[in-house]
Amino acid sequence: MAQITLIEGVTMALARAMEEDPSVVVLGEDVGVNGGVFRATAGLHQRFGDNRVIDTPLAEVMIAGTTVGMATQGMKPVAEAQFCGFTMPMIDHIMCHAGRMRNRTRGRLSCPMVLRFPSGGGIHAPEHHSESPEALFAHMPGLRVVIPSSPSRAYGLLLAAIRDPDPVIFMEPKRIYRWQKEEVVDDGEELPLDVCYTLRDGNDLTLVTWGAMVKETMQAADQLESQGVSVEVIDVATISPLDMDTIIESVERTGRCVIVQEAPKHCGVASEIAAGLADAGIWHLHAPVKRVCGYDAIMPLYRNEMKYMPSAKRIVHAAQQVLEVS
Amino acid sequence: MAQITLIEGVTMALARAMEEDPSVVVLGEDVGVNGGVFRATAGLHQRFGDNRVIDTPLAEVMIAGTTVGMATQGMKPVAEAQFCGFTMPMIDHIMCHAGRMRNRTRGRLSCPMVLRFPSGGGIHAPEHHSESPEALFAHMPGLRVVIPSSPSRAYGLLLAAIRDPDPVIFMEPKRIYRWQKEEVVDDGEELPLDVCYTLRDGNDLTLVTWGAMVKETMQAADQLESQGVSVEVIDVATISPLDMDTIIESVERTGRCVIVQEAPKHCGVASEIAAGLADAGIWHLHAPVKRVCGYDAIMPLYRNEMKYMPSAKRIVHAAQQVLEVS
Amino acid sequence: MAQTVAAFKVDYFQFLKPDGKLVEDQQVPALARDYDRLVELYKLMVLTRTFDKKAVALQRTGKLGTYASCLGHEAAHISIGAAMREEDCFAPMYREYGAQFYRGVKMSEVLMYWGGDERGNDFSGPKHDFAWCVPIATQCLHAAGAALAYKLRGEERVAVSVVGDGGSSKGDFLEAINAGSAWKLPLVLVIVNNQWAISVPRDKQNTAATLAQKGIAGGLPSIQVDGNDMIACLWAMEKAINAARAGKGAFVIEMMTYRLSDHTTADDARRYRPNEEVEEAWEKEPVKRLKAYLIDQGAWSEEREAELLEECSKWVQQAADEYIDQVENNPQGVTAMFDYMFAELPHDLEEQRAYAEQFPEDGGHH
Amino acid sequence: MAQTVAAFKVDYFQFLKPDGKLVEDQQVPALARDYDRLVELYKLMVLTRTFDKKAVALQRTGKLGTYASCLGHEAAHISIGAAMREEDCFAPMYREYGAQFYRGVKMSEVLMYWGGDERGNDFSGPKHDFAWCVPIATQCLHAAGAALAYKLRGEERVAVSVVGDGGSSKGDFLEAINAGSAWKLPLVLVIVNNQWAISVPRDKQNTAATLAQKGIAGGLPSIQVDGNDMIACLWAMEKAINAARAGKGAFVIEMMTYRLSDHTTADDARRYRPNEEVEEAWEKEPVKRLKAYLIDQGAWSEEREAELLEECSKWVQQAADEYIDQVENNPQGVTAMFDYMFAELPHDLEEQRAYAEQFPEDGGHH
Ligand SMILES: Cc1ncc(C[n+]2csc(CCOP(=O)(O)OP(=O)(O)O)c2C)c(N)n1
Ligand SMILES: Cc1ncc(C[n+]2csc(CCOP(=O)(O)OP(=O)(O)O)c2C)c(N)n1
Ligand SMILES: [Mg+2]
Ligand SMILES: [Mg+2]
Repeated sequence: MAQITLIEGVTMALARAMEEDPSVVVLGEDVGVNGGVFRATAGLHQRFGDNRVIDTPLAEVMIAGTTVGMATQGMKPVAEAQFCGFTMPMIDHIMCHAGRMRNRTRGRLSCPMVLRFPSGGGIHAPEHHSESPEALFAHMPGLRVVIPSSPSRAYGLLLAAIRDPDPVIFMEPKRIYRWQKEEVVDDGEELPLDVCYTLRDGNDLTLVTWGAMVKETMQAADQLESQGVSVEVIDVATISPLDMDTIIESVERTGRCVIVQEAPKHCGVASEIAAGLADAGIWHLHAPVKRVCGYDAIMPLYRNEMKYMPSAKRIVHAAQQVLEVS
Repeated sequence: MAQITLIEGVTMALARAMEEDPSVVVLGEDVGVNGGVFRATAGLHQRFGDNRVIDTPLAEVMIAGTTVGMATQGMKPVAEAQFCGFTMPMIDHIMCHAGRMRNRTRGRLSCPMVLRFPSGGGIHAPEHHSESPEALFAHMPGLRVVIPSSPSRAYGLLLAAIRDPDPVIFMEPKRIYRWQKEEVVDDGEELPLDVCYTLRDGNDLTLVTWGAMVKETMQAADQLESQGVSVEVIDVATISPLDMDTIIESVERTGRCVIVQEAPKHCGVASEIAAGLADAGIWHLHAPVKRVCGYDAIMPLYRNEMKYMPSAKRIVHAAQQVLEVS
Repeated sequence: MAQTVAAFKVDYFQFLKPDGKLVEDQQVPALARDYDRLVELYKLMVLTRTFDKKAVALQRTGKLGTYASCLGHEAAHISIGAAMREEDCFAPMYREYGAQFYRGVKMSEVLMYWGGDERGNDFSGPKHDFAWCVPIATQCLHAAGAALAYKLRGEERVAVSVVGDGGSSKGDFLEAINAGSAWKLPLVLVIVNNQWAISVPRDKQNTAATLAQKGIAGGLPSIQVDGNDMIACLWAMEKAINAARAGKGAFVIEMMTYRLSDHTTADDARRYRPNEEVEEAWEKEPVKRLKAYLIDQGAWSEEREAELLEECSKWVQQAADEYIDQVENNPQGVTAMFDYMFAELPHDLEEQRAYAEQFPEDGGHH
Repeated sequence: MAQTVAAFKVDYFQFLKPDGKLVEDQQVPALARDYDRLVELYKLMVLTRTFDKKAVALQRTGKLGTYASCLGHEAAHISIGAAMREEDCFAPMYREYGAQFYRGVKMSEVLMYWGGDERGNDFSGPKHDFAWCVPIATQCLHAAGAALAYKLRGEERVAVSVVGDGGSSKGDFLEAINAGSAWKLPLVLVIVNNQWAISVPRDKQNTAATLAQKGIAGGLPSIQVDGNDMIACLWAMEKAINAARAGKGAFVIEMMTYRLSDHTTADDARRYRPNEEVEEAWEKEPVKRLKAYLIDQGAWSEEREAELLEECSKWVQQAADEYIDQVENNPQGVTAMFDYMFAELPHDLEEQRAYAEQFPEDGGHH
């Protein structure tokens, strides 16, 4: 049984899904012979050929639009956007068609597609390669939005996303593509697309995060533990639909919550979670709900990009603020 | 002094801005001879001619991209998207360029443009004519997002938006385009782009809203007042940057807050406001913060669209929930 | 060295002149002598026009929402439906009822849609056809995707999409041409050039001689036809579809017609276009033209016309009644907006659905 | 009636053959005899190539981020800069350093940009030029907007944009052609066709004979030139810019060249393209070609070449030193990310800026 990285989990799930269902096709820029700029589709073209692994012209609107079209006609296309920034031209087809096809036609047509792309910063890449647009997609009805943060979750959630009869936005935290290795059995077992994962149990404080921020959040949890604080860490994993129950249940025990996100703060997913706590979770709160986020500024070019993103230090700082309150 | 409607306030501000600054041009589909499908630009073509009021080809990406281009070269373009749904293809240029031009070039270039469009539902229009995408734009750094809800605010805020040296998304609540008339003096006075407006003072409950939902929210406030509840109503007006101070100051007095938005609930602006309360406002809260929102579903075609949107009844229902808590 | 590396042209085809006579100076397609077929098509043109008039009347009396008329487009639209097979896929914009009627969509379903009821989109036409598409030109890429699906599966099916003169400026249409070219797709893209995009005249879309030549960007065969000439339209559509089905790739047809009505019932075209232009256009309109030809050929008569008109009125009235009955006596409930969002309702929507059920009549019907 | 309503062609121009000889069978432009000018351009080609090599080396040694090489594109790029006036506006994609150097952008500024420092975008070139543009083809519409601004103000200025063979598939480019056509803009759109879009070969973008013919969609004059022939490139650019400046509207030029390098330093082209193809392309590359011609004409010599190379190395080293000095000794602080977001900092960013100042070293430099 192999120890694999997150991105290898992606590749493994793609291969598995293509193997088991001939209607699954992969398309995008450079996904063919080149195997994708991050190698997520490495080997697939060789194995499944031109009709299953399709290098597209350089045209994101076209990729999104034809993916929607294919999905309505019995295919299960898995489209890749090369980087997060290049999903912006795709939003029209995703929002106006993918998320609406089933509802618009009262179920006559559906749109079982996946749009997957590497997201987030921290890999020294040029401008527009470092965005975290999950909140945009999460605000659009009719979509599932999923972000794995480990090799096994990449495998299980992507398999579920491809098999799902409705459109799924699958965001891959590129900064941790090769961070950790994990044993993952290629057994075709999928993971549910509507639950959070508790990565660590604790009683004093709940840290909620997703994607690459799991790394800094776990570091912060370690530091806090070493100061005697018992920290629970939750990986949201599926942003839409959001599993607030798990989060509220945790805060019921800890009374304190800090939410960590890499994206800009204003109208981000962290705000949705905090809002959920301000409603159904309010009686459990012993302290303000803090959000540690990317700034409402543009992710800087690489020399300063790490200054933009929440660090373990910033997370610990916020944690201490909410722990101070008695 | 004329009693004018909200949309007339828009037209008046456009004319004023064009009069005082020759670099202001208006462009969009049907904005010329036709005066816009809602008549927002009525009379402008006749008055300012072909070079100032430009009918564009039917191409939203082009409208957005050329608007950005013009804005960097000394013009102050005011682009119209014909309906909210048709801003989706514009998002790429708005997010990746309009909001970034100044920062990207360390101030060498800037992008003083306005993108204005009618938004929201309730006018019996076809699909894609009824969206409320403010949360999407509010999540994008580098933009101001403004929504007037009265004739005078339409006039004052649009003037400020056009004069502002940075890009502004100006969303016009089309359902109340002709709801109320107000005396507005065409005196060129602008309104600030970073404050909320308190429409009504009260001590028991704070209702926060913006755009066309002001209508239902004021109705709900009337009903609550008749039940003896003293209601404060805040019109957010500027979504980015958000004036949380005014809201928190109000909740400090009332201890209770219901936020009303027409857009889908998940990751909407209401969640941002609730999150702000869960942080800086937490000690003032005597009850859960409730959000009364559009559902996380597609705005139905017109026969059921009013069932989608928050009604005074739903607002009162939520208000009663938070008032019940002692 | 200057060397011509590529040369192109756009040809214009017309077989039936505005006066109902065939052009003399060339061969006309056999189709022109297939009177049975032409009579069938003519009948559908008349039915479509009767329907259109009724729909506008329903809107004027508050029984229908905004409606986009197809007045003047009957030859263009119906030729599209007539050239397609059931298993082909149609991706319409919003006013091609003629094409859809041919494919089995019911008049009452069209009314349901414009009457603000999503059930109109769950129509009796081919189940794989796309719904009406409001975001202009996006449908062209959906058709390209459908065509790609058929090609990948080795099916002999063709996808057909329609765009307007306005919509032909949009990147989606241009990218669909490129997709058709890159993947040699079984795809036919029809530009129904009715000279106006709401208030914006054709000349403001661009200064090129034709819109058909956009197909040249992808090296696609690109022609222009008289869009009021049913024979030319159908001949061109069959040529394009046959080529596409035979694996020869995509095709672009520009049909030159005229929007005789307002853009929609929400529009008032008198604000921006001269009445003389409209009057002139009436001289060239497609229904009168085919009728004159058929009568000339002895294939049609005023008596049959009178009968037909009566029948059409009856069918249209039936459709209107059906529509009104459905929306009034069997309306969609508040929960309908949740029930088709996903194959299986996620937990958050389940909650919202339960909440919405507490406010079933809320907001009401305006 | 079948009638040809529009006819088009795409011509290909080459004046200087790969072997450095002029073509015989036709007139060459006067430019071919302007040795002083050609020598100046040649020198910039050599400088650009020296710079490029250095930039790749800096990346390999960890002193620069991902870098997009311009190896092989020197004639195409520099001709663009050379044909423009200061007051014209350039909207680059990302690898046209040659054009930018001509316009006054400093080598150290290019390094700053790829070195992850926004100050590289506040360059010494014309203040109204656009910054490097990562979202492919969007720059074409910015150029169209600039051209519209100049036209509306009655200024005799031209906007020039560049797109790749890959980028030419994107709606933005196609809509820019349409905008240029609709508004008869002073706009020159250059397709630098280097045969590859990362790993995707030209043939997969579409099956059309040329990319230039995309201009035909808008009825624009559209030509192809040998993009490794400085004389042809500059002649075409001047022709297009003159026409645009004279109010004759927009122009499309496809320059046929080859990407001799990997796509960027993050790419490994050996994974997807045969070495023989690259070797063949080296036979046609632009620098060697112009050098052979100039030596042949007695306008250049190996001695001057040696001197030039030495000078170039020196200048490039200076630029590298300047760059390293700036980013190491005068780095941007944590607050820089706030200070240029708006003309005036809104209250929310003021708060965030103050907070960020508490974590000035946070995250650090990876
Ligand atoms: C993307 C988009 N932008 C704008 C609109 C609003 N709109 C609806 S129809 C129309 C004009 C369409 O003109 P054309 O393409 O010529 O088709 P026609 O209506 O003439 O058949 C416009 C601008 C829309 N539906 N979609
Ligand atoms: C909208 C967008 N999609 C994808 C990318 C990623 N990307 C960067 S360069 C490139 C290939 C560009 O090829 P081409 O247009 O031929 O230009 P070249 O690099 O060959 O000069 C791609 C796909 C991007 N930068 N922008
Ligand atoms: Mg039209
Ligand atoms: Mg290329």
